[in-house]
Amino acid sequence: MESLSTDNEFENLYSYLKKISNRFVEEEDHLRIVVENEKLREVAEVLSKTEGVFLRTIAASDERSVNGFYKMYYVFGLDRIHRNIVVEVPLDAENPVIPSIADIVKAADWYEREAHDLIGIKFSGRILHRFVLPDDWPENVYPLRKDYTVQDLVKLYRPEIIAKAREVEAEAAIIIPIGPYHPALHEPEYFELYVRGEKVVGARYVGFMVHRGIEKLAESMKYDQVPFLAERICGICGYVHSTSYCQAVEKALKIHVPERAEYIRSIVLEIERIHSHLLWLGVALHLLGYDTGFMHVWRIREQVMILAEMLTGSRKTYGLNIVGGVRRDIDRDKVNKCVKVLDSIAKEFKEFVEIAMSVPQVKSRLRGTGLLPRNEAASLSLVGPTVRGSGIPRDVRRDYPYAAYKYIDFKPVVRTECDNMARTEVRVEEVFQSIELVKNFLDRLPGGGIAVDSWEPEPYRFGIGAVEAPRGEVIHVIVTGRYSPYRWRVRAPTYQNLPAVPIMLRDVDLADAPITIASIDPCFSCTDRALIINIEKSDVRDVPLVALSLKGSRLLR
Amino acid sequence: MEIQRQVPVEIFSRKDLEKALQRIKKSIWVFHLNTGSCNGCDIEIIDVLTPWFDVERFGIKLVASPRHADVVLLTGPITIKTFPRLVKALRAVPRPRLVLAIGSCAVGGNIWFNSYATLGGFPNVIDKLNELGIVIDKIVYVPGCPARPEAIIYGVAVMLGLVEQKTRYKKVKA
Amino acid sequence: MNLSTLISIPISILLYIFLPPLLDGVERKVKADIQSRIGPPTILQTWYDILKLISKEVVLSMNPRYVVLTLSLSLTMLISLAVTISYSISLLNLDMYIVITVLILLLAIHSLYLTLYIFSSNPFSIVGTFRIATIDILNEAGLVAFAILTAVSISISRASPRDYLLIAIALTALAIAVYVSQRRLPYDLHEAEPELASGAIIEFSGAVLGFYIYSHLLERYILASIPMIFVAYLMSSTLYLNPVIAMLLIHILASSIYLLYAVISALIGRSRVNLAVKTINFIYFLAIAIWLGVYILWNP
Amino acid sequence: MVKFVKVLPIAAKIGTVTIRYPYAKPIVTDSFRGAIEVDPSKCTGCGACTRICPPKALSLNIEGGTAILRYFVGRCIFCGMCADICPEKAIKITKEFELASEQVSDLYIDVEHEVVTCRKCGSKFVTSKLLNKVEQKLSEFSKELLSLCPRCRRVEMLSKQVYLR
Repeated sequence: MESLSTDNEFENLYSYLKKISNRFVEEEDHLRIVVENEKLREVAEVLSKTEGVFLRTIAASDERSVNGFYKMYYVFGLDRIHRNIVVEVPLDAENPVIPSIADIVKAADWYEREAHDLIGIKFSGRILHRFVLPDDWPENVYPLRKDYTVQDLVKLYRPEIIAKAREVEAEAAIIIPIGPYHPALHEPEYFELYVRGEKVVGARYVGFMVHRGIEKLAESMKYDQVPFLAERICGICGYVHSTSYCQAVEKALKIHVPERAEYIRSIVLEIERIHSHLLWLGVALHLLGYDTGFMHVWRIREQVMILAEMLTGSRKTYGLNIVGGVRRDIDRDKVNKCVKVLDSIAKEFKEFVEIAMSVPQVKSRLRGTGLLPRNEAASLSLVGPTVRGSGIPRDVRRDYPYAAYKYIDFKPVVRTECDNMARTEVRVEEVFQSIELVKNFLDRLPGGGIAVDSWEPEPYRFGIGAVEAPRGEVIHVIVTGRYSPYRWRVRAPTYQNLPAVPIMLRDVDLADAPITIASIDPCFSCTDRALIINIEKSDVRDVPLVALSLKGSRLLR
Repeated sequence: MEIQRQVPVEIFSRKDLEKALQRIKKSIWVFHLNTGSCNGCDIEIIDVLTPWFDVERFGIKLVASPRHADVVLLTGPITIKTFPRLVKALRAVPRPRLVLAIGSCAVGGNIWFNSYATLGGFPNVIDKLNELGIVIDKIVYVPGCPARPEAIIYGVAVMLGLVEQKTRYKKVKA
Repeated sequence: MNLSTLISIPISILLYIFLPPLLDGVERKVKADIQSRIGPPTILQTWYDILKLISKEVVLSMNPRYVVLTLSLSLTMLISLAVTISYSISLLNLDMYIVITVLILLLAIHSLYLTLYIFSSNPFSIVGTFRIATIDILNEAGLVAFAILTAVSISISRASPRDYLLIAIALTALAIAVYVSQRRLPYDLHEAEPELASGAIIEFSGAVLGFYIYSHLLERYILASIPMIFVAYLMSSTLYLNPVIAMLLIHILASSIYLLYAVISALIGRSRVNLAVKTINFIYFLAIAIWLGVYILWNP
Repeated sequence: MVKFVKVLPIAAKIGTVTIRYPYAKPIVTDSFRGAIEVDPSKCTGCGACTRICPPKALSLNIEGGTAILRYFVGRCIFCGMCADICPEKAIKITKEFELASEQVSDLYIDVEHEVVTCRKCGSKFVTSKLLNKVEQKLSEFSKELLSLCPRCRRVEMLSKQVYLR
């Protein structure tokens, strides 16, 4: 890691920040400063102008019962020096108003909408409406405020459901449900595409169907139960979420995880990446109509699932993490089996991916479609293969090393073509890279325990846990409580990447829209754990013709 | 224009239903409905279509429109926001209307059974569906988190009567 | 007309009626093999599917009169096509009138399908209809042109190697046009594109869907047998065969070309409308250019 | 140019990979966690598992004259935390996954425990097995106190202290 003094720009930034507020805490991985309400916009401006700084997440928290005010945490990442800057803004308990920074930092848009809906923070300079929650959710009831328990909330909104169902039916009786139950649906989310002829001229994301109130539920659960909740944020990359949660708690409470556990976590994370990328490639080939490719990629993938089950006890890598370590060890036998299977996967996949990429339709429909220019990718603070396909080497594994990535040399896969093909190639390449990484980790697996014996929770500590998920960076911010997390904020990669979709869809053919949307590998169950809607009303539009969902399931013909 | 039913609900008798079930045995078209699941079960559903499990060997085919479907594969705890859409999709399924509730979410609400944003599984909404005039002719519950591909196949087999269901309510004295 | 010809016509018509779903079953088996899996339990699977669909409740969002009318019309026309082709291959005689009747019936069926799709109020259906109309207009021109080109090549043929080459070129081009017309990958745009779900047929259910699928398969098989009219004639001019055996041989040939198409469609992905138009245009002009080139440059 | 045809030799080489479940064995590895099994002879009804269970698939309720440890497999997430925490090692993780059922009620398993009645207020507060266990461990503890429910016990202790003073 470079030291601070070698980097003049960042030194200036640091001294500026320390000047603006005398209340700051410096920790191993972040600098936390408390900024007054009025100075927030100025700070945001300075930060957004600095090269290589991006907005990682924003968390709003109701801390009235602790210190008498609401609080906003803005987490900015400084890729080059591997540090975070956390800007804390306390807000008045009676009238929580904060200036909006969405016009300065584009990526802040959704976070502000969400904070407004779930906690009731008001943003001066923006008029926000109900997004996350149903339209007829009672006024002035904000689920993430501490005034309500989970049980209270259940009683609040049940009775009108049937009326609502009747209403929805009445509005479109003639047409097959296009909405979230779009026939090709895989997940109950959809994009409304505005088309002129066969060209897409605008897109609108309509989400929030998978909002399950996870962050609120965690407040009623014990520390050791939350990893199981976190895993179920997403069925594809669940392990990423539980690792991220555990790391956040471990950072906050300064728990030192045994080295062996760190290695095991990294191994499972990489296995998850292999399975997720193979899954994505299969679905992408299916979207391109190449079903034989889909079948063969999934045939290869199935071996990874067996590996995952062997290592974790569940096909979906569920149930391995606890705070302070992992629950299962990897013995010699499993190591050997892993290496053997991974070798055969690498061979089979190499052989097959070349064939799949030579199919004329696959080639012609991936190349040159869904362009995402580098500067747009940078300004939207995108993450994961999406941003790496646009030439920016952002990768948490290298930038903010965690688990066993600390001990190895690592180079992210980057492509500069900015199109769907670039993003596909990044993922294909990462499969091979991950296989190498797992083998490397298995080789170096150190001895020792796999979990700390015991640890004591301490209330009101702040921690950040970030993990590079298959889709990009997952970041969990935690404020600890006495028995369970006081505030737990999850930010999934799709949340950050979705605003890029309207840009990528500009002037794309309708037929290529699904693969373009899929090229960010969206995962809505991640995104909607607390949810969003995006109304980009910038483009020209004709009649909304097609609402479209992803990962189509018309598989067998 | 309005939906025109050539076979109104009333005259769809028990006997017709059994006959139709017999025919369906050889060719089952399924429609996949996600009501807010974590994607785990959904991926396993796709997995059963792919070479290792290949449910086409039972004549099962995944279709894209609820109008073509015989069986609805339902995953997820049914979030409040998806319920109206669930009703709409189920109504579009012609009788006999069969549902395979897959995964702990759809069966018992899983970890979010008491969350403010979900209805906690399919058993909780059956009454509401009946109230809205939607009759479900047969339901099979497939627990699992996620339900592994074999478990889904087993669920289909139970639905078709190929195998006898194994689980029974048990009460043991300690 | 002798007795064996008389017998061969009804047999051929029966084959036309019962074979297509069976062939689809075989196709699904073949595809499954290419994809390393088992596939449907028997080749009768498509028959089971259709029979089940017919027994199911019909939920329609459009006026059933349109649907029933168009479906029954197209089925009637398909059967008459089957009759015409059976007659033609049993006679082992190349009659220009028959070729033209077949083509006219085919075009009529295609436009009937278009009306069927467009009656649906579903936006997916409408987009699907526009796509298939684009492909159809282009491809029907090709289909007609190459059918006539083949007929012309055969009629001017004086059994020289150049003439056989001309026939081969025209027949290959016709086979490609037939392939596109069968609405297979990469050109199955009418019900394709996951974002369009089942496209044009999204609103059909029960018996309507069953009859639609049946008529679609029947049309596919009839299309596959169009080049066989010419093959049959060529066969009859070179060797003498009993009409029943000749008819069976032709059905076997049509089935094998059908399965060849199935294998090809399992190997490639789906095109996009503008790409499809480009490729089809390119192939057709290339075929015509080659044919003309051979005709003009190679002077025996 | 026609490289994509090469998928045919690959398919020919691999053949069919399909596992003919349910007519053949499923691919379940040794580490797979399926439904749990409660050994009624070992279970004392202490309720440790019900407190750790993330989705609350295990519950301990006193209904009528008995305490019922209810396992609802339909909500179980198969994490195995209950087996880790069980002090009696009465919970075993099996490889059972064939749980499909036509009735939700078939997905419940109840373990019935006898309950001790508080000798003072008559409320039912603990299973007799657990009480026996505690008795064995804390022999010096007076039996009188043990057969009281937590509230009565507190009252009793306080009154004793008062008395002693």
